[in-house]
Amino acid sequence: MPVKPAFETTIDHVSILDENGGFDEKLGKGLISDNDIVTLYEHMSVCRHLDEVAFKLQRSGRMGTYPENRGQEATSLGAAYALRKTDWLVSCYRENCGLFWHGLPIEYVLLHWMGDERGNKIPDGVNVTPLAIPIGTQMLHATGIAWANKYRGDDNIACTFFGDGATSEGDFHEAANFAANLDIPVIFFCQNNGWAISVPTKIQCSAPTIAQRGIAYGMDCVQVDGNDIFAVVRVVRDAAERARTHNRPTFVEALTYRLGDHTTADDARRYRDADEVEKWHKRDPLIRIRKYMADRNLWDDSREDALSEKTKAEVSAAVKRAEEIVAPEFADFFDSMYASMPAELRTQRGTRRTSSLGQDPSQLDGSNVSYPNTQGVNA
Amino acid sequence: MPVKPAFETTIDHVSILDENGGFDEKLGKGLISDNDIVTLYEHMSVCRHLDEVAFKLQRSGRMGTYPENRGQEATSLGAAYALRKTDWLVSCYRENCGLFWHGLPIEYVLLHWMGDERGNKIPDGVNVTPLAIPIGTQMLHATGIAWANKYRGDDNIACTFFGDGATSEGDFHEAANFAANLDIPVIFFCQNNGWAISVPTKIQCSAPTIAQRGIAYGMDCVQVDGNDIFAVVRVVRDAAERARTHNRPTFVEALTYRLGDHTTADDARRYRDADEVEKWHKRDPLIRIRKYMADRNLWDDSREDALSEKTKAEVSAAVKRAEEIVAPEFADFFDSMYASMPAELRTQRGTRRTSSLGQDPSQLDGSNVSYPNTQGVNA
Amino acid sequence: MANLTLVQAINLALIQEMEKDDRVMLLGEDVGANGGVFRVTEGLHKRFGGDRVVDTPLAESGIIGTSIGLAMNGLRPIPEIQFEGFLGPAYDQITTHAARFRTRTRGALTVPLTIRVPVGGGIHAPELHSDSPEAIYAHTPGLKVVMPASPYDAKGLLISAIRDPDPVIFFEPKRIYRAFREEVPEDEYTVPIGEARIVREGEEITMISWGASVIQCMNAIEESGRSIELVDLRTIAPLDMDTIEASVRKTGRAVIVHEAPKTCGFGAEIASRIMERCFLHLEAPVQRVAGFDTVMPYYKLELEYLPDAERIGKAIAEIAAY
Amino acid sequence: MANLTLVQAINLALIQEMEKDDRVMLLGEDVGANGGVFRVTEGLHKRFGGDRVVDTPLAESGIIGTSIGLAMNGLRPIPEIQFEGFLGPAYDQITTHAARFRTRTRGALTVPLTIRVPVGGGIHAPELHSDSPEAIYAHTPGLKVVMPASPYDAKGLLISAIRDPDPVIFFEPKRIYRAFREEVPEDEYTVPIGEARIVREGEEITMISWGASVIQCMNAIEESGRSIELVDLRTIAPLDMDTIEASVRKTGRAVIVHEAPKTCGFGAEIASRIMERCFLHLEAPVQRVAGFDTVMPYYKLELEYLPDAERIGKAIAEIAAY
Ligand SMILES: Cc1ncc(C[n+]2csc(CCOP(=O)(O)OP(=O)(O)O)c2C)c(N)n1
Ligand SMILES: Cc1ncc(C[n+]2csc(CCOP(=O)(O)OP(=O)(O)O)c2C)c(N)n1
Ligand SMILES: [Mg+2]
Ligand SMILES: [Mg+2]
Repeated sequence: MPVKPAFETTIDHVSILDENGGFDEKLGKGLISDNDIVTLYEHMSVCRHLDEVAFKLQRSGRMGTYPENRGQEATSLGAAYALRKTDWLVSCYRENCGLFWHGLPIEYVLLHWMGDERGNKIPDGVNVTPLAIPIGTQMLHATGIAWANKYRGDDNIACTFFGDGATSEGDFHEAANFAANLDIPVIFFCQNNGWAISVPTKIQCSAPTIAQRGIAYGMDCVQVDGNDIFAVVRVVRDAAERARTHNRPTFVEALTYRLGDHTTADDARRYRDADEVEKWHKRDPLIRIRKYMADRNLWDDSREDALSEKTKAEVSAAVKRAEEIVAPEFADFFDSMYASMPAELRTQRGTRRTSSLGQDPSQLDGSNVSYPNTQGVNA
Repeated sequence: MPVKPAFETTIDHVSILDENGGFDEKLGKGLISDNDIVTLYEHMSVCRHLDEVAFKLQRSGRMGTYPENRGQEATSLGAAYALRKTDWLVSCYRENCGLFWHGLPIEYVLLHWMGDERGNKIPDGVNVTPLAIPIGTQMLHATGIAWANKYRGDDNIACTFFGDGATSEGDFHEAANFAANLDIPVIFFCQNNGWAISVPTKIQCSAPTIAQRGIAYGMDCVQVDGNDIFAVVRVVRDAAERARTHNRPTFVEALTYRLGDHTTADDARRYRDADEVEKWHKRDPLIRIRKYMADRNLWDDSREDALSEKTKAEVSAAVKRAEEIVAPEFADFFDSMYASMPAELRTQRGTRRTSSLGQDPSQLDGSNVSYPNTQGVNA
Repeated sequence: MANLTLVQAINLALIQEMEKDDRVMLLGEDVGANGGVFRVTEGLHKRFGGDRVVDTPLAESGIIGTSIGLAMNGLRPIPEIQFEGFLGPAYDQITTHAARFRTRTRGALTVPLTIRVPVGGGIHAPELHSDSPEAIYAHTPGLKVVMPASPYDAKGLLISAIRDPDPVIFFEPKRIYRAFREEVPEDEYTVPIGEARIVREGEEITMISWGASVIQCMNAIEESGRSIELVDLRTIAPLDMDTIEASVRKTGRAVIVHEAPKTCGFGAEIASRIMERCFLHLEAPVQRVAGFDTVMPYYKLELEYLPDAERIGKAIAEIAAY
Repeated sequence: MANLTLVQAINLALIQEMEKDDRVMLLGEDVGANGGVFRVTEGLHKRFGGDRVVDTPLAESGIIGTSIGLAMNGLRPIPEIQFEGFLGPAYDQITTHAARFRTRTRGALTVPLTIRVPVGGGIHAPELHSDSPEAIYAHTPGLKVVMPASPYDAKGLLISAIRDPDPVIFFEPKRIYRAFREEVPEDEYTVPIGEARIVREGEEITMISWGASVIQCMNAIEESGRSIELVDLRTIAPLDMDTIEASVRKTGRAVIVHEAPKTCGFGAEIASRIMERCFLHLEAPVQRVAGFDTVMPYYKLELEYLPDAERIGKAIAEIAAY
């Protein structure tokens, strides 16, 4: 047969709790207990409030650039909920909700955006990597981390988060290709939020779905409603199972939306329409869960009020911890450069100078130096 | 519907002239005239003989590392035949046959492997780029070249060639993604010859086909028998039409095989079985065409003998031209660095020195320099 | 003649060159409707349309690699890399291809390309938004590397870069994007690539710098009250050694100031050349006031990292006393 | 004690460290069944199996990026990049991640990684198989850069690199992979990273080099008949400045020899440091005998490009006469 099919495939789109409150019992039953959905909702509310507070902190000069997560809380949280604490989360910068669930204290994220490396000094036993600034680069680390787990023969896996734009980077391709061809237990979780700063998704991927990126690697791939935490939990559980038992990676495309600006340095009104934003406000994952809980008498206004008090307290405590940390010192950016500090670096640290006469004032002995200000060489 | 298909697709495998001489009239009729198939066969024979000669040149120290093309002649030739001379071929290093057909004189390829940049000094009007040594990097140039054609509004396109291994590089991904999302008229032609030096294709792509790499970009993709020049011509014609009229790229996977070592520096017996090679010898594209021509009384032994005389003459003439070129000079690697040479470079070129006293002997005036040999500073 | 910021001067240069030559086109991340994250390409998408001002996929190697193809095939692309910290993914295309095509093909294929890149620290930005990699590219034969320190030079140098037949990396010091304004002629003019500028003359010490550090030098010089000759390189590669040599032969003392880490920073090349060319005129070892040999710290400490008037002033005092 | 080539010495070091520590694993292109294109990993795949000696997809950023993850999660990966010309695609992962994780996380996550890379010219190879990018990585805080010039040092330095808690780029000068043999102890030993070696002592001139150029220096020194102290850096970063300083204070004259282009080559850093530390002891400007500021030519002309005994000899004669 001169023309015969060489390959055929289909990609599923999964949805359980839709924006009108419709719930698919078949897929959704028992997936998340009533207790847990409440806890998850409370957790999401904290992140939502954190965005508000962080935004104000930035505007009042108490924090640098900050990327709101607003609207995307269900994605990383659903994934984290479906995984084990011993699994690794390798994230970008819009996954606060999942990272906190996995054990990262809130103040770490604040410190990061406050320009303080101590926000990356992940506590022992919390299996997350620091926020990744260079887009697309962290998926390779996730692949390597998961590979090390497989090498040691434990059954922990890694899940890496990234945006639609990140799938345009070569590093994404290499990470997915390594994972698929070397059988590495990692989940590639794409948060397709419609935009990469001002660039719409179609410039990053003009295919009908981003999920089909995975087909290139012979990887299982699936598209999910990212604002539906039930659906996210479902697909990530399946992916985790596949990884744990068969070392097979999965590509997950979660359809979601960034309700805020790209970061506090951005003004999204320059490039996107208000009605698009409006449309997605209706799909807000928090609204959806609230309706789900209300329908089942798990939630009411009084509980909501109580929660918002609790949330405020939790967030402001975290802000307090972040702002009360002792100021970093000059020496701090030297002391973690190497396990043992090279001589030249020690000199630079000790003298605060790179110039040779400043580093070795003995060369000036005899000559009298009159400094423009009162401080001495080693000041 | 909670689980609904988000995407479905099929990829075709195209074959016209199979290894047993079977020919599909429906697809193949009128595709290549009797005259042309003879000419194409003669052209392939020249390349085949060139490999033999080049191999000997390398072994006898008259040429550096050389990569045989043996077994893959039909792929690049079929593509070049299906394109216009005004289109661009952006190749790797295993496409001699297509490059020569497109107008590159044979001695250019010889000079390249003889360690002479003049082998890259492409004659005016020949739209090919020089052989690309860094794997996977040239597809981006093809995309840019085709983009420029589109920008100017002419309908010339580009076709870029690369191996199965090259599809693992991030640059391949970025090139395909740019082409698909920005509607650029370029053809991605993958020569899947089963190996990347010693690494089998499944380590580069564990998916059922490499063709499906194109699905990631929503690109048309097709798999073709790369040792069947009719099938190659067919799919590249279709791809070219798609590019010229709709600015849409196509991904073509041509299944072929490298019958020789990776290069003259390689010994393929270290990593692959003799019977695999045997199997592919039977699929040799030249044997196949010879049978096709014989069945149609277009070819016989006497013509074969005449051809081999002609071939020998043509190749040895090219070798002669390559070997008789004047030796390159020291200054040559300075003179094309910039359109106008910076001062320091001019000094280095003039004095053949980087050291300051060698560059400016006036600093030594008075002092007597006794050089270890008879030559002076500017020797 | 208008009073412009560095951002406005670059924007003006882009407009004028695009008006003049329709082979000139822009591509990069967010350069279109958004006008670039620093608004350098503000209004260009509207003015010249989506074919000449192109928002690309988020892929730096793709941006530079396709630009190489565009340039080889007759256009004058001006790709933007959003921050110098994201040049990394494009490093291979820049160094193995953009820099090599002319000589690799003995002139048959050339790459007239201008890569615009915001550079340097001091703006309170996140990680990898504050580095200074100029020495990396100065060590790459086949490239030209430019870094203006003023709006006037920015416009004139950018026009020269766009018209240059070879690849130019045009670094834009983001710390001074809007730090001050300067009279910038409306009409077209060029500042030649490869010529340093004497910012102020002096007899005692020669100070050499580029980019945003030039202002730090000015402040230090004023505080010092000494007669110091300040040389703004403007072009890093090719280096204008004649201007430096003439100055150092006069002063006998030289201080180099840059943000990049000291070790293998471009200051090392300048110091070596000064020694090579002015050995008998040197009255003190050439001093390098540079970034420390550490990773650029997050912003809480970035001002401790960057050479400032105080550190420069100390070096001045020391070399003067030597 | 066996008489080994540099290739054999590296192979031996790999075997011994893999025997000793099962966290050590190799990955790269053709490192498995094929034993590497230079046969450096010959026999290791058979001996340690496919889980510890892994043929990867053809993707350098992937090789380094996954190695970073492997290292952060407790292993000791030794990725091979097949030629230095193909480090480019991995440049971003090396400089933005491998070099930064320890300080970025204030020590919480570290990257004990040894990147093996054949380096340099002189073997008649195709384009991009003959470069010398060591200065690029020496300008990257957070990395260590090593380049042995002998089989003995190769084994000892590689073992140190593998055990080092920080990322090390281990450059292997391919021109001397098999150029000569040397007694290499069978038992394990280390050569510390950061310590240069005095190859031969001398009084008149200090010559500093590394990698394959060290032999060119030896030849030139013998031809010159002068008393020249030859320092083989062995480690480029961190630089062993004390050894250099002690020697130059004694000789007052220094010549640096390397294959990389002169401008911003590592010679510039050494020359500057010598001036900074030995200013009053210098009797002549430090000389740099280096590659020219051009792209490394194809092999017909590569010997014209590389510093050889003749060019070095001229520099010796000149600096001696100064
Ligand atoms: C390598 C690199 N290039 C460019 C940038 C600048 N940048 C920061 S975020 C961003 C867009 C990312 O879009 P996406 O991946 O969709 O993630 P999102 O912000 O939408 O969550 C860009 C271009 C960067 N941080 N890293
Ligand atoms: C970026 C880069 N990495 C590694 C190499 C070394 N190398 C040369 S050819 C080759 C294999 C290429 O395989 P493939 O793409 O399948 O092409 P083929 O040789 O099979 O035609 C490798 C790894 C290179 N030239 N460039
Ligand atoms: Mg996005
Ligand atoms: Mg192949």
